[in-house]
Amino acid sequence: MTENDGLLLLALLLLPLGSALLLMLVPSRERSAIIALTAASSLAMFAVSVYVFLSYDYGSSEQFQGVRAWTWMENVGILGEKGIQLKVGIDGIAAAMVLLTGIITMAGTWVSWKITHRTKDFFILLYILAAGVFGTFVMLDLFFWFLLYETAVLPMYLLIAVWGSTRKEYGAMKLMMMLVAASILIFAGIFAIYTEAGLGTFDLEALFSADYPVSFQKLFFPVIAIGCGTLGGLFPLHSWSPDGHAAAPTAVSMLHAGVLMKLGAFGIIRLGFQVLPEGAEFWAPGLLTLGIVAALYGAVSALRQTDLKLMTGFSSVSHMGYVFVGLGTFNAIGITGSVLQMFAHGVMTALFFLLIGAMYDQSHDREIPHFSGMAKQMPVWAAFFVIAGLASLGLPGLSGFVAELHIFIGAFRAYPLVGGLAVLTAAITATYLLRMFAQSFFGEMHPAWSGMREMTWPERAGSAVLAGSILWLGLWPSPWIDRIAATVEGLQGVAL
Amino acid sequence: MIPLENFLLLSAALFAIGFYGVLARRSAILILMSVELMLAAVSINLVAFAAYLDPEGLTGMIFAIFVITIAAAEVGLALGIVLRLYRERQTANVDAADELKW
Amino acid sequence: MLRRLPLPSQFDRIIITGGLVAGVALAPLLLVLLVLLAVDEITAPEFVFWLVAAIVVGGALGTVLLPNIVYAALSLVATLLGVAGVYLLLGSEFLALAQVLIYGGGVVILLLFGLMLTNATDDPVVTDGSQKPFAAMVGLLLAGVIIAAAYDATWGGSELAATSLRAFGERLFGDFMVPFIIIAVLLDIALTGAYVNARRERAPAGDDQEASS
Amino acid sequence: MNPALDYEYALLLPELILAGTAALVLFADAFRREFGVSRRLLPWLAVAGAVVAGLVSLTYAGRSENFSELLTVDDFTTFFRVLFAAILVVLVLGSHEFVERHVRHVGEFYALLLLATVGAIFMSAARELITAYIAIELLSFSLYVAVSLTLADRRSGEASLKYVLLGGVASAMLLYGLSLLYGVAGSTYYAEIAEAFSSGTAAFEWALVLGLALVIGGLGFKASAVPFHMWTPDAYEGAPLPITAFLSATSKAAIVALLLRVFGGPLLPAIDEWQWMVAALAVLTMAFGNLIALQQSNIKRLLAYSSIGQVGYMLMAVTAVSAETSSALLLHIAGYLVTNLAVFVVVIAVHNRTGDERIVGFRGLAETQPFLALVLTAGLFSLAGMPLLAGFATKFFLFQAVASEGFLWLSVVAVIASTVSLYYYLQVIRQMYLYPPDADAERWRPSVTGLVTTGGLLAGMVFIGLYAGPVFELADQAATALFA
Amino acid sequence: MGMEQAWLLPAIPVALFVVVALFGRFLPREGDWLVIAGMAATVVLGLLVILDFQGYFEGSAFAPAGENHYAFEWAAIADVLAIDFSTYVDSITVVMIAVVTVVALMVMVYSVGYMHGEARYGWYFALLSFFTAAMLLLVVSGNLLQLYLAWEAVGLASYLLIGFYWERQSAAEAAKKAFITTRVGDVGLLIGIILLWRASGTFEIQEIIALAQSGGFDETYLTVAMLFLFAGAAGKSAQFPLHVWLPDAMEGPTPVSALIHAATMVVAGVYLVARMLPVFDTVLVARDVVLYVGLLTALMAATMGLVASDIKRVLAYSTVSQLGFMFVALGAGSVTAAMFHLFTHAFFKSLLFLGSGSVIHATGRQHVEQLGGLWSKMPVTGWTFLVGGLALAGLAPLAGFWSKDEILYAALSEGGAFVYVTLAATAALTALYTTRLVLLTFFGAPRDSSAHAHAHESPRIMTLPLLVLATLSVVAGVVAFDGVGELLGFAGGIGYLVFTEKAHAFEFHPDIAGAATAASLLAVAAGLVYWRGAAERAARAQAWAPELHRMLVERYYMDHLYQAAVDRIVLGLAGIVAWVDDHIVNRTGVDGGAQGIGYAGLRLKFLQTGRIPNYALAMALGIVTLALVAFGAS
Repeated sequence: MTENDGLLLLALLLLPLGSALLLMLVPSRERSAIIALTAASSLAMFAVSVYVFLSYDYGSSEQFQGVRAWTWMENVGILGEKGIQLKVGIDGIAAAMVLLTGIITMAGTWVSWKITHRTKDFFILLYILAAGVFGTFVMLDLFFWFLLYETAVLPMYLLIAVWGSTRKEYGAMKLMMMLVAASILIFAGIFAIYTEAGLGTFDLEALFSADYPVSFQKLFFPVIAIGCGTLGGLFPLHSWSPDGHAAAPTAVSMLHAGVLMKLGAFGIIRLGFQVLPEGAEFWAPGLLTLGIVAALYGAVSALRQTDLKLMTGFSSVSHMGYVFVGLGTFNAIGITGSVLQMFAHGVMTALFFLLIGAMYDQSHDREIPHFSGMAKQMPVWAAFFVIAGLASLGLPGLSGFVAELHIFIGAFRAYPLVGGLAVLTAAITATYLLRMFAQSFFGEMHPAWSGMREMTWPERAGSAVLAGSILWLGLWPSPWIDRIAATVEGLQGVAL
Repeated sequence: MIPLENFLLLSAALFAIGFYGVLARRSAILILMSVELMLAAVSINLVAFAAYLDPEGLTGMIFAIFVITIAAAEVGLALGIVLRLYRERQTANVDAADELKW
Repeated sequence: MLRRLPLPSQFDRIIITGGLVAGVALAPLLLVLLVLLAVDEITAPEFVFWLVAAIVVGGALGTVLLPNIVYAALSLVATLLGVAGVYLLLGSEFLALAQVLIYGGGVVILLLFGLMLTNATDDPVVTDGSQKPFAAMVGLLLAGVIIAAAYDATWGGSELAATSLRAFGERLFGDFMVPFIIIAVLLDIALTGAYVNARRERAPAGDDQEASS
Repeated sequence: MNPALDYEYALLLPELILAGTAALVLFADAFRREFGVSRRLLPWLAVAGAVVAGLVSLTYAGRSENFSELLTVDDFTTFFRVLFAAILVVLVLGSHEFVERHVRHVGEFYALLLLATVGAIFMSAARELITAYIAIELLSFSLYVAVSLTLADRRSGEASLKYVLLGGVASAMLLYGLSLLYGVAGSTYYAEIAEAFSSGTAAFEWALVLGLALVIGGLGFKASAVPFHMWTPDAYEGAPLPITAFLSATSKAAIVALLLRVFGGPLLPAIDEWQWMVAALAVLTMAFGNLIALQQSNIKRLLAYSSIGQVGYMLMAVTAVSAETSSALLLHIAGYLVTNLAVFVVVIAVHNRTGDERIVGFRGLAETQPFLALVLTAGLFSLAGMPLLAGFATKFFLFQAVASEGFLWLSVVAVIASTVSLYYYLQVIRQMYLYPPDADAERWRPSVTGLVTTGGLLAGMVFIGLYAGPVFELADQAATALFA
Repeated sequence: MGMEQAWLLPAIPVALFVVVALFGRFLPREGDWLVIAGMAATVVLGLLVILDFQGYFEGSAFAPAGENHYAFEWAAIADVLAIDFSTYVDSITVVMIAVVTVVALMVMVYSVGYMHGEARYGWYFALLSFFTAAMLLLVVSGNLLQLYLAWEAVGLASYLLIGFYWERQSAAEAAKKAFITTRVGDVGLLIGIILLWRASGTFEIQEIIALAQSGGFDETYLTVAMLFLFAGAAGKSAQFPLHVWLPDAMEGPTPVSALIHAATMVVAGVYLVARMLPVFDTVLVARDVVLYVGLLTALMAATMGLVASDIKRVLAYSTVSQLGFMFVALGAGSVTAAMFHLFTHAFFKSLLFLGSGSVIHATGRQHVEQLGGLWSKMPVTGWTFLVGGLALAGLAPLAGFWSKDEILYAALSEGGAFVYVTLAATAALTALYTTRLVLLTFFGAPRDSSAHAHAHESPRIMTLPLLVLATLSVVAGVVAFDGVGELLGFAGGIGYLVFTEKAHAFEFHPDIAGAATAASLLAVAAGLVYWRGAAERAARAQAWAPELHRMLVERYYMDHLYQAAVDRIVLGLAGIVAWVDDHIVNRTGVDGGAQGIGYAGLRLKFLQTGRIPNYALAMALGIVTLALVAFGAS
């Protein structure tokens, strides 16, 4: 990746923001213009993210590539030299996350064309969200990193409360408040890190190489980890996730569960592992414990859920639990696995939400016991659902397995008992998913649903892209693993 | 010779009594009077300090004259508003003015 | 309008009663102070100070304690005059004069007008609020704290210096010209405020019509 | 020879212009029949005065001069002069329709605003306690009267009474405190007080601490710091909306300017004596303001409590006062003013139309009035410190600066408080976006001035939010002047 | 051409799966011909691999140790984790290749007739193709992870095929049960694999074996790891206590049962243990577990087979039982016997399933109570079924006889008398229920006249595979003898196919064989005498020992136990967790926290009384507090 590719990284931020601005200028009655604009911009984002992913050179010794910086403010007030820069650059982890965001944003855009209520406003908010997500992944300046991190949360309230369903106000408020409340800790962590480093700059690369006393690291790593972890659905601060996802409109659930939750885990790596490695090493077992508890807890809770989205929400909690298990192993395999899991879960859960949305738009019902034999009415839909479900339960050949395998191996390497529990969780996952399949997709079709139609073509296309990603990662994971592992091996203090 | 502390003592008493009046009285006009007591206490303080500690600058006395003036102006302004209260609620008791709360 | 003032029917009574009460209350103090003066425990200025202080504090207490609103107002007059006496003791004749003029001539009259216009004299007995105990507590604590602070401190000088009216005037109208001008504006504002609020509202037609024309 | 003639009165030109405009407005109003002047001219007169005053102030940039040892004209003063003039312009533009409808004494209204602004400027410029006090009273008196100006509303009189009576008590407290300070330090000039403290002439003893407590209490009243804030919600609710806005904008900024001047200057050597007091007030203020705001149903009252909460953040910066903190605080104030005015101008525009002060009165605004709803949403998000908008950047720097001074815990309290604040801001946003407008609600067009004002404020919010650099540099210059 | 191309074995069918699954409906006949052609090609390719392995192309040299390791990097992290895709061919592999490809081809051909006119016809063939691919990938895997991948893939194929008639709720439930039950075993398998990797750092089977043989593992650790591994094998091969899914799996189309649930997938567990047997040999405790689990399963399943009324279920119990036999052999350390029995069993059991499919196809009934008297109506089916049945009963000279003899021999020589006697008794039971099945199905008076009336022989395309398989069932045992193989032209004889370590010709053990045969004959005779084709007898058996009968019919109440465990314990636990999440984490923690803050606001706001004196008091208290604290502090 050359320095000029840094411009592409910037483009990842500017494309959605620019689209949102352009959309503001389009009259809301011009639906076709809105669709054309969003189609073009989503494709562009996807293309750029694929290019960025592929052009990340994992053989190079440069950990951060495509680094470009533009000075924003310096030597003013508390800021010293290079105080705040608009600095972009990615490592292998960010590269994978960028690709994930590109895929899901595109699919999310496509399925949102169904929305008829204030379409324009919806896309504006959605693209602000996307800009926040892309931006967080590519920023190498702590100020902008956090600004964009929060930007990703900002539009969430309106997106859910206006376009959502079931208990949407409650879900929206809860999600928003919990996430912003969690940011308190990140704020605290950032303030402390900046002060402790005493460099007068928010440049992340500079902050990575600054020296922090061990006691400081031990004190502030949990602050960062819990702050970011809440967005990642860390037990027991996960409860925004099922309610929020259940309430959110399709594309928002997709982006949120698919990408935004990953921001949390990404934040732990960026601010926790990369800035405070010794703190991370000290607290890794704690992270691991919470992770395995979340994995089991989410899976077991999901067994009892009857609302399809709630079930998926708890499933997300469980799968994000794996991510924390992987991080907590504090060895290269486990952490690589957890980044893989971030990608795998992102794609898979986005597909879930897409499909649930496709059905809910017609049925306005998500209670699993109310359905049966849906595969007859909507075979393509059911097929995609089964693919997503199988990926979720860790079937080899699909994305989930690759990720989980690495996490299991990492966990066994560090703590065999935890590894065993993690594998067991996969069996529980199989149980609730297969129960749901047997109940809802198979068996006699309930006549009440005879009016259901197959998915629309944009939905099919979106599903196909996501399912394709699931298969690609599942069958040939090297492109991901090479990039991620190259970065993970470079993390300070991480065991091989 | 009178020690400075005597004046401060007097002023403290006056200030505390005035504050008591503000807190204990219900008539708006009496509250105003109590405020006047507090301001008088301030003036005594200022003049005493000026006379004892700052005989060249006399800033305290200047301060005091401003305080007296402002106190007078405040009485005028406040009385106008008390009259409005009376006109609107037929009483000058401050307890009547509790529509705005919580 | 004047007929509604408590004059003259109640005035004599108030003066006589007030004078008597004050006399009775002050007499023992006067006696004690005279004795002290006689045995040279206190100097003459101190004698005057304590006398004035007694009037000030007594008047203040009367203002905040007397149930009759008119009596309270008259006690205030005593206090304010006493304060003028304090200024004299401190060697500031100008301030004493200003105090008498502004308060005696302005503020008290204004307050009496206020009493009259709010018909306080129809029902001169005012009740105190229910938070009187708190008020007493706060007052005592505050007095204690301030007195403690006053005695704890080591104040720079202890000599009462003579002040010149000329120096005072030059400072006031020289260095403090700008604040002085601001005070003028401030009085104007107060006047506006009083006028706007105190005057009886006219029927809400005339001005609005004009405004929309 | 009268020494007064020696002073360079030109230094006070902006204030003279403002005061002169006030006189002109009053005059024009009083003799409007004779001169055939429409009342609609008055706001433009005020705006013109403010614009000229602001422009004139700009010419003092970079200078640092004294007026009779009482006032300073430096970058700090210039910063606030321009800021206050700008507030006046925005406020008058955003509210002249409201004033036409709801305020009887239009001339007095604008004159009071102009004079209050003069008071505010003097507060930021004062370098002597008497002057500072007089400036405070000039501002306060103007506001006492202004609050009472909606004659048709009983609440207006009540609010004014509360304000003026409690203001008197607070003044007495402040004065008593100042008198003690005067006694301890032997002077009312900032420079001499600082000299007295740093050279050890003045002893750090109970009298000083008591004086500081009383001063903080008295100023805390003006700044609406808990527990001296009690008048605030009532006065905000009772006052005409533009005055509410003025209270939460100019009045707040002016008192903060004064606090910075006083606590960052003469009282800085005594920082150990007062720091904890201000910190305690800051915490209390943030907590109370934001918690009580959660339970409000009237938009004015909500904004009142919210502005109390905002004062907490500013007091926090005063606690950790230093050149860096001050520059961050000034930046924050600039951002806060833009944001706050945006919110108020929209509220004024809506209230002007609907006459509804309840939060539910904003129901469906997103459909009837999308642009105003957008601006209000942006403003509220910015107040809550959400990104892309001024609030995030300025709060970030402010809190970071405070944390860097060793008050990380205070920053964290502030972040928690602003998180709580998000909840009640969302309640307003919820009404606008989630519910349809009442059936009889009509679509209406806001006035051109309203649109221009809100649009400008929105642009300002986004500008500061995304590129605070230029403003930050100005703030930094001002703060540097303060600590020079 | 040969072993190097072993990877093509799975590649061909999986490519066909993709083509047919996606584009099948655009092809004539939904693409079944494509699948069958591909399968035929695979059979040829498999044959080439076998011949290559036999050294056919390398002159006449006997080279049984031949293997092929072809690796392709799949995932790697630094030097710590390397996951390759590799193929490995040895004697066990070639047996499996032979079995899988041949049976798969037969089943596909048969299915053309059996599935004619069904909905999702093309999808069915695609799935068969997918299954075959996965199974072949499994058997050629050189490393455990790849094996696990294929292992799960065959599970998926099984799931989809059991649930092929997903409109039937019972099919959906059975599919779910099969998947979840095997999944439980797979958890063990994966744990076992990772445990082995943890100690050895590799997934390559041969490296692990080498390490184990050189004593590179801690013995206890290795025992635990192998037991976990065996759990996976037990799940897939339906061994106690994970056997419950297999009978239910008969909800799938009958040819599927023949292919997956008789001949191929269910023997994956046997294959796995056989493949890893050198490691088991180093930890005998684990090997004994294999033996006794196999023994218990064999006996239990055979008794359940005695009372089942559904033809396919009887066959399913029989399969479970026969798999138990194979595990006994493995537990006794005889790969030879196990693989031999696997080989013969594949042919006769798939024959039996296809035969039962033919019956079901003809009559639409599958309960023996509703059948009977079909011998004359369906001669080909009847004869071939009889051949299969006799082979299963282990009567000479059919295939089953030879392999069972080997197992009994191994059991006696390694396991001792108890194992031998139990196993022989089980063999007798096998003969007994086989007799019952054949008699009740084909002889006696028809018990459902309408079904009987329009019963007819199946079409040629279905009977042809029956005949082929019947032939194999007859001869498959004999080919084990050296002479036969040499007659066919194989160097060293075909019997060497199943030798793993040393050249060892099959030996006939007349004493053991005789005893077992006698027992089986006795059982057949008893069955003939007892049932003689009368259904009422079955009822009488029920009356004779109702408790016992009921216990057998209810499969020793194992399903009830599991159901209760799932309902009570798992779902109960889930209920508790869900309750905790809702009430404690969510309502108390999150909502409660928020409400608490709101409540604080509500309380606090009443401090704002609206009264001036109160406000002033607040200010006064503020000042006094500040002053007092300050005074107290200094």
